[in-house]
Amino acid sequence: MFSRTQTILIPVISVVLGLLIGAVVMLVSGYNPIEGYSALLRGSLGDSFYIGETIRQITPYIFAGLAVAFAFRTGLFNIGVEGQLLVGWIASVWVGLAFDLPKIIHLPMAVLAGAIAGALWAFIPGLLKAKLRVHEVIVTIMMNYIALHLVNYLVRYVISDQQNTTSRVPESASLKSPFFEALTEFSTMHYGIFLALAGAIIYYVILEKTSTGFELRSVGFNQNASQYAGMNVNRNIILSMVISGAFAGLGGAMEGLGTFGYAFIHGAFSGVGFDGIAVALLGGNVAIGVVLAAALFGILKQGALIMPLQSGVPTELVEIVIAIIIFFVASSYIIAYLLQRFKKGAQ
Amino acid sequence: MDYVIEMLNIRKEFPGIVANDNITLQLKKGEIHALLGENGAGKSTLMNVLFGLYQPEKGEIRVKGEKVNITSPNIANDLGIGMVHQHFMLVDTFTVTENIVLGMEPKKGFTIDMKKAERDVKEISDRYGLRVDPKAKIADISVGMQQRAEILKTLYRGAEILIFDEPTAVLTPQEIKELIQIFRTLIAEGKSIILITHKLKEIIEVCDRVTVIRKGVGIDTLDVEGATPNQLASLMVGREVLFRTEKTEAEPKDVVLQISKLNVNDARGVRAVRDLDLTIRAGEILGIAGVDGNGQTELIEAITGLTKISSGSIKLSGKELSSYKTRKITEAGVGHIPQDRHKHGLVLDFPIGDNMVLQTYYQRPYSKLSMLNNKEINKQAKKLINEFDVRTPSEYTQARALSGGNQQKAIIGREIDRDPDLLIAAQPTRGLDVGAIEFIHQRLIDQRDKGKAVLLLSFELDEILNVSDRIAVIYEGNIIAVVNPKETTEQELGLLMAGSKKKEEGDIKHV
Amino acid sequence: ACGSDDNESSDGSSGGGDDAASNDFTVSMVTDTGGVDDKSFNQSAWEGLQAFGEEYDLEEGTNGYNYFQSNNDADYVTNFNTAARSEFDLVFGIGFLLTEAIGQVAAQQTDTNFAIVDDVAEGDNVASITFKEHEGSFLVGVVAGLTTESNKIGFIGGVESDLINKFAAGFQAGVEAVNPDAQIDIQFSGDFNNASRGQQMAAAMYGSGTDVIYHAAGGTGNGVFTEAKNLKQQDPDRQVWVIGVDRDQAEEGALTANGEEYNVTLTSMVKRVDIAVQDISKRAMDGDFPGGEVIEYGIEEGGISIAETQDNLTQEILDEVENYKQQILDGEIEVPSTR
Amino acid sequence: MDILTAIEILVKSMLFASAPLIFTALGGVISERSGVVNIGLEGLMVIGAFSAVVFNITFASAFGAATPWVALLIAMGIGGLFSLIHAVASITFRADHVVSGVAINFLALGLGVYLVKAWYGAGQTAKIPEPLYYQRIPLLYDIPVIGPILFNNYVTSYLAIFVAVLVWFLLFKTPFGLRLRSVGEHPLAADTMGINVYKMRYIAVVLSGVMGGLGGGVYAQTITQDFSASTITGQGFIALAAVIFGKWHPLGAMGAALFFGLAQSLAIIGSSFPFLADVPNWILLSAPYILTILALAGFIGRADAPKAVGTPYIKGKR
Ligand SMILES: Nc1ncnc2c1ncn2[C@@H]1O[C@H](COP(=O)(O)OP(=O)(O)OP(=O)(O)O)[C@@H](O)[C@H]1O
Ligand SMILES: Nc1ncnc2c1ncn2[C@@H]1O[C@H](COP(=O)(O)OP(=O)(O)OP(=O)(O)O)[C@@H](O)[C@H]1O
Ligand SMILES: [Mg+2]
Ligand SMILES: [Mg+2]
Repeated sequence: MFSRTQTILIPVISVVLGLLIGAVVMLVSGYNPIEGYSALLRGSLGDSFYIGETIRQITPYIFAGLAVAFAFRTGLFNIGVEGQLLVGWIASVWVGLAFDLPKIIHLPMAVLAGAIAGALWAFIPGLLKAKLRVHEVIVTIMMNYIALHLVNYLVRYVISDQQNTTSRVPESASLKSPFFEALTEFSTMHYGIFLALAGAIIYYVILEKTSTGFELRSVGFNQNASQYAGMNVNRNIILSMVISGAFAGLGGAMEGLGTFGYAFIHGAFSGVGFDGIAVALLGGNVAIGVVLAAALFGILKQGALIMPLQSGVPTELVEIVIAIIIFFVASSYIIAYLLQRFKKGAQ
Repeated sequence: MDYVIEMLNIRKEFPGIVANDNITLQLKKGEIHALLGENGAGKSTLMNVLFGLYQPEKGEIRVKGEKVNITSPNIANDLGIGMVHQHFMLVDTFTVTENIVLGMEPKKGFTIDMKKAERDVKEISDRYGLRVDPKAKIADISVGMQQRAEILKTLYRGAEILIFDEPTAVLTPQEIKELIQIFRTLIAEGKSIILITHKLKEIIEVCDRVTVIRKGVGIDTLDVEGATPNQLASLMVGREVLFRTEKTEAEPKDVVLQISKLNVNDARGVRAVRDLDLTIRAGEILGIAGVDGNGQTELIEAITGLTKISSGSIKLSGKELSSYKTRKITEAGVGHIPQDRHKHGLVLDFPIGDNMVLQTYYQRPYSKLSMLNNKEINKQAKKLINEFDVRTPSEYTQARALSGGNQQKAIIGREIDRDPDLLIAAQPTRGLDVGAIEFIHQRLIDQRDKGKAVLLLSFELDEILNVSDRIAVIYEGNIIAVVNPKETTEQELGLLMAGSKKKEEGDIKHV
Repeated sequence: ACGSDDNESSDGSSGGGDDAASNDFTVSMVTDTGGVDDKSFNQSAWEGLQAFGEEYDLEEGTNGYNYFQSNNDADYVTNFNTAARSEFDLVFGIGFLLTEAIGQVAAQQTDTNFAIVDDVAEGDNVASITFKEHEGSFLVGVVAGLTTESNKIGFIGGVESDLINKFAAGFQAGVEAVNPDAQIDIQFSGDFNNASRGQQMAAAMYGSGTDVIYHAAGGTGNGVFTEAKNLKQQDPDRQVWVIGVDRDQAEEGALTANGEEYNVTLTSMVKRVDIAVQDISKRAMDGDFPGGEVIEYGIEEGGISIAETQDNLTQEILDEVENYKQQILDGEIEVPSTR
Repeated sequence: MDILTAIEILVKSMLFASAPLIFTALGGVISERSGVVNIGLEGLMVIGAFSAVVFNITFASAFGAATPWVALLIAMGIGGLFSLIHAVASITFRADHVVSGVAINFLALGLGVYLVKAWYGAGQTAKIPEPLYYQRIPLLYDIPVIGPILFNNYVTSYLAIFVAVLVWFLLFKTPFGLRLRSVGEHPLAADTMGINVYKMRYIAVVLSGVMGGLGGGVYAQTITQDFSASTITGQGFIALAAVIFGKWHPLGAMGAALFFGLAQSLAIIGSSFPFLADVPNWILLSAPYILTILALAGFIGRADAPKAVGTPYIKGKR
């Protein structure tokens, strides 16, 4: 295992190496890396507007990352975050549109609807795994596509009158923040970031501090021993998927009630759910790690938007950099090994 | 001297520990040479060095007088060295034959010549009396047959020198007898054997010489002839060892467990326990003797709620348990030391502290309003670590990092500390050294003396005879006899376990 | 908040229109997730901007004309804002997916002019550009109705939406106008980039006798061409046609069989986003930006037509197309835009 | 449409839609059988599609009709090379296999589109000049009734089935296969039998790259005929599902991929039946996925992964 300094040092080194190799790629393909990276930085943290946008981008990444991480920590692989996020999105918007209530009730209700929808969508693979031992990876992959088609149908035929988008949710169910918008020169930053951070804390508390979390982790590591110790393995598998799905659904609610304020027909997946896998793994499946990884993702992805304009570097460079960072984090063993050699050499 | 193997001044380090320090072991042709030492003394390490899995830091190895450099198991194979590992090296999903020929497959064109492979296996197994079914899947066969497959693997490769790392720890008495017979055949064929075992009686029975190591250091090599178990044990431990466990007469009181007309099916749906009746009282240890596979596992799983019963009743102090889930049964006062500590006893990736509350984490004081109280958990862990002498750097250490004996002590501590009315101990001393065994036996007896009931399941007749107050013999899912350990012998028990006396009810002394 | 002190630049101040002043004019566009080279309307719009830039000697970049690529639906608002904050005078949003975002940003960035393509958005500083796709679809429907021998015609749309239904409705009307006996099978793939499903859908249609398929399905349409080309390659005498969409898709349908060249693209319904973009840009530059207005580009405005490549069309068919085009222009035919 | 036509269409589109999935899933089977999880299949398909298309466009004039086949070889080669990254990370550097696979997916898509932009100045290539076409298989096609149904498709579709049998043979009949599987079940045991665990795993991962590259190359050259970010959109994940659905068995994975292709074409044909006219469109669109779940839940039941899958092998550690 790694020491405490290594736990901090390895991701930092990975990021640096990822950026370095990204610079080499830019150089080789004829772009100026300094220009590229400074554009990237300007486009993500350059001024209050971009900071606002970056924070807005980080918000769903945190939830998607927590969703994947939660399942992972409890021995399951949830590739279905994308689908759970979509159903959470539509459910939150639906509740936002269907009721006329004071904000203090309406907004929590709409947010909760997103969580519940995501949880239900994840309940199916959980149940199939628990009762029939059907592999959750297949079911969650398939459920993504079903969600996409179902949500498109709901937008067009149920929630709207054959429109491409639903109406905007009313103020009473909106996460939009005039305050942040004013502060960040009209960015779309909304109150969701507080929910996301709260989500990370809840994640930590559930998993590390409650007896339920103890049980979930135990089942994740060793189903047999957990059963011998009197835990209900099937119930825990389902619970784990449901909680994971709820996080994903909340990510959708952030989009539905915050970023967009409505739902619309998707021609393809949003990609946030798939990015969530990388966020979770990069963050080592712990709460603080997920938040930091989501921040890194948000910064890179947001900065990438402006990079082609200001430096000509294609946005895809960012994907390459992310991939390399993930490789180094994954290969932390070799970094730790080299660090040790280095230390010994220094002495 | 014509030594076939000489390991001279071997040193092997692992990070932070010297597993072998200047050990010398010399094996004569045609002898059975025992390697003796406590858990963690470095026996397996030394043999893994010989087999090419580990590279020694110092020392030299000679095979038939010639210096060799064994850098991989391949080279060991080429030199005629074969090893039957402590933990079997078999691929569960492969057949016996596939496991044996793996890496040296007979070929027909591009394909494996499975026919020839099976013939070869059959031929060797006939020659040495190693009964196996060449076509059976490893997962489907008994531990004994798995071990014979392991031996066949080495013979198939033409091994002249065979290393056996604790081969008897997992075998039933009958299988051990067969194995000893096999040893003799192998020796008669001109092969030489190194045998690791914790059972001193076995050493005295079959071995010619013995090398004793303690904490990684070679202590002595001596002829077995004339040596006594006590002498060997004190060499190994470094102090005097009393053999008999101190035990007073049992004073059985109320009935704790009452099983009647119990029927249980196994995982495949075949009836494994039939119309079984059994009674255990407070203040006694009931030993269950039987050949593996006669329904012992299913019986225990039924009592602990891990398997649904087909019919019958299980009562704990008068309360019917059979419809309860495992947790309720645990709460009702049943403790369980499972047979397979890695698979069922511990969450190896959890710290040892969390493992100490694996059944009680949700109860006060470990949890309040669903919130864990880590301070209390670790306090409890520390207490058990001290009380049960679990050797671990701290309560935060992963359970995986502990040695088998210490893992077992942790489980026993956890179960006994809950002070259950009925403690089920399934093979609690498997693979442990004499010191650890003594410790665990003493704990079981203490529990009895506190007025609790103990159900002991073991394949070691010694253990059953020494520890139990009554012995129930299980055969084909039924208790065919209950005997008093003071009035029976190993021979008689053996016969009962084979089911031979079933019909002659009159001969059996019911207690 | 931002850029409050230099609102001179927009607001019709560059109204002069002579060349010197026009060089200050800056214009950009925000793509949808298809990207600027989607071989469809994003690409067409960008070609329009490039042509505009060339004509008025603007440089590509922050001080002339440029595009912002959206990788994700959430990027639209960011990109519009970035464009406005980079002080482009006019910002186009390409595709109906950007409607909400453009409306929102336009309300905040009142100093910048915006134009949405393919939909209608609110705001005094927003021009809405729509196309009468149904008119062009009607014309290619005429072609299909006259070309079919089996009287079975197919339509493959991507995700069902108002826009795609406009294509389907016009197409159906066109076919019915010239060939009332023909059956039209209208299907949606539910996806804009599932070429595999597109090919399977086309296989089912061609396999059951359909000989002309009109696709409005983006990347899914790739599969339609693939299937048609395969059938043609195997059996050059067989009648299999694809009608392309948005651009002249003749290139997509080219193949060689037995050493001879064929093309399965019968014609394409061309939507001249480039013309609309140039048009609006010019008007904005001239201080005549149609803020708050909806401008429809149809056949009359030169925004909709059938493709220039007409190798597979007989003179008769071309005459019929011309005839119907005239009737539409004359208002004799009102092409339906909904099904 | 009459029943024979319906069957012909079903079989045809099942075959061409499944072929890329079969190749890729076979790659997954080989890799996972050796103990290395490969969720990078998607990325390997991307890189295969990218290489095949770029090669086809660049060298069509040089190779003529042979171009698509040479392009497939190139896609296999580059797929194999690309998967070396996964091999180094997960075998030598002991990386978590899932993490490394996710990185492969990011890298492939990023690099593919980045290079297309750098080389062609557009996010999308042109159409390939030399695609693969359906072929009537001589003799077999002439068999009455079943000939036209079964034997008029891309050669690669038959190749896929043939390769599935080949992989089955390789894994279950040859010494190489026995060793490869032993490494995935119990690497330490294999090591004691003198089998080089690392070497076997390297070979398996590279083979999975070769097969994934082939799958991507086939997809691009038979179906999309160009390359862009939206060429491979989830096919690799469907192939991954086929690996598990097929219980890590080559023929099972092939069956699962065929089943998926069939379900998809059934849903398409189904929509033209009147009695299904009232079924909401989304259900028909989702039918392949729903059917897969039902099939799994209904008849397939559980399957066990190779025991050591996902665990790095560390020599000298127990
Ligand atoms: N792979 C390893 N890595 C680190 N340390 C090890 C390793 N294997 C063994 N050790 C250390 O070497 C010592 C000797 O272990 P070994 O397994 O040889 O004991 P043993 O005598 O075989 O014990 P047992 O009777 O329980 O089988 C152990 O105490 C342990 O600390
Ligand atoms: N990878 C490792 N790193 C460090 N120490 C190890 C490692 N593997 C094993 N050990 C050490 O080796 C010792 C012996 O382990 P081992 O599992 O062989 O115990 P054992 O007493 O032989 O039990 P068992 O009955 O399970 O064989 C333990 O003390 C453990 O700490
Ligand atoms: Mg040992
Ligand atoms: Mg040991």
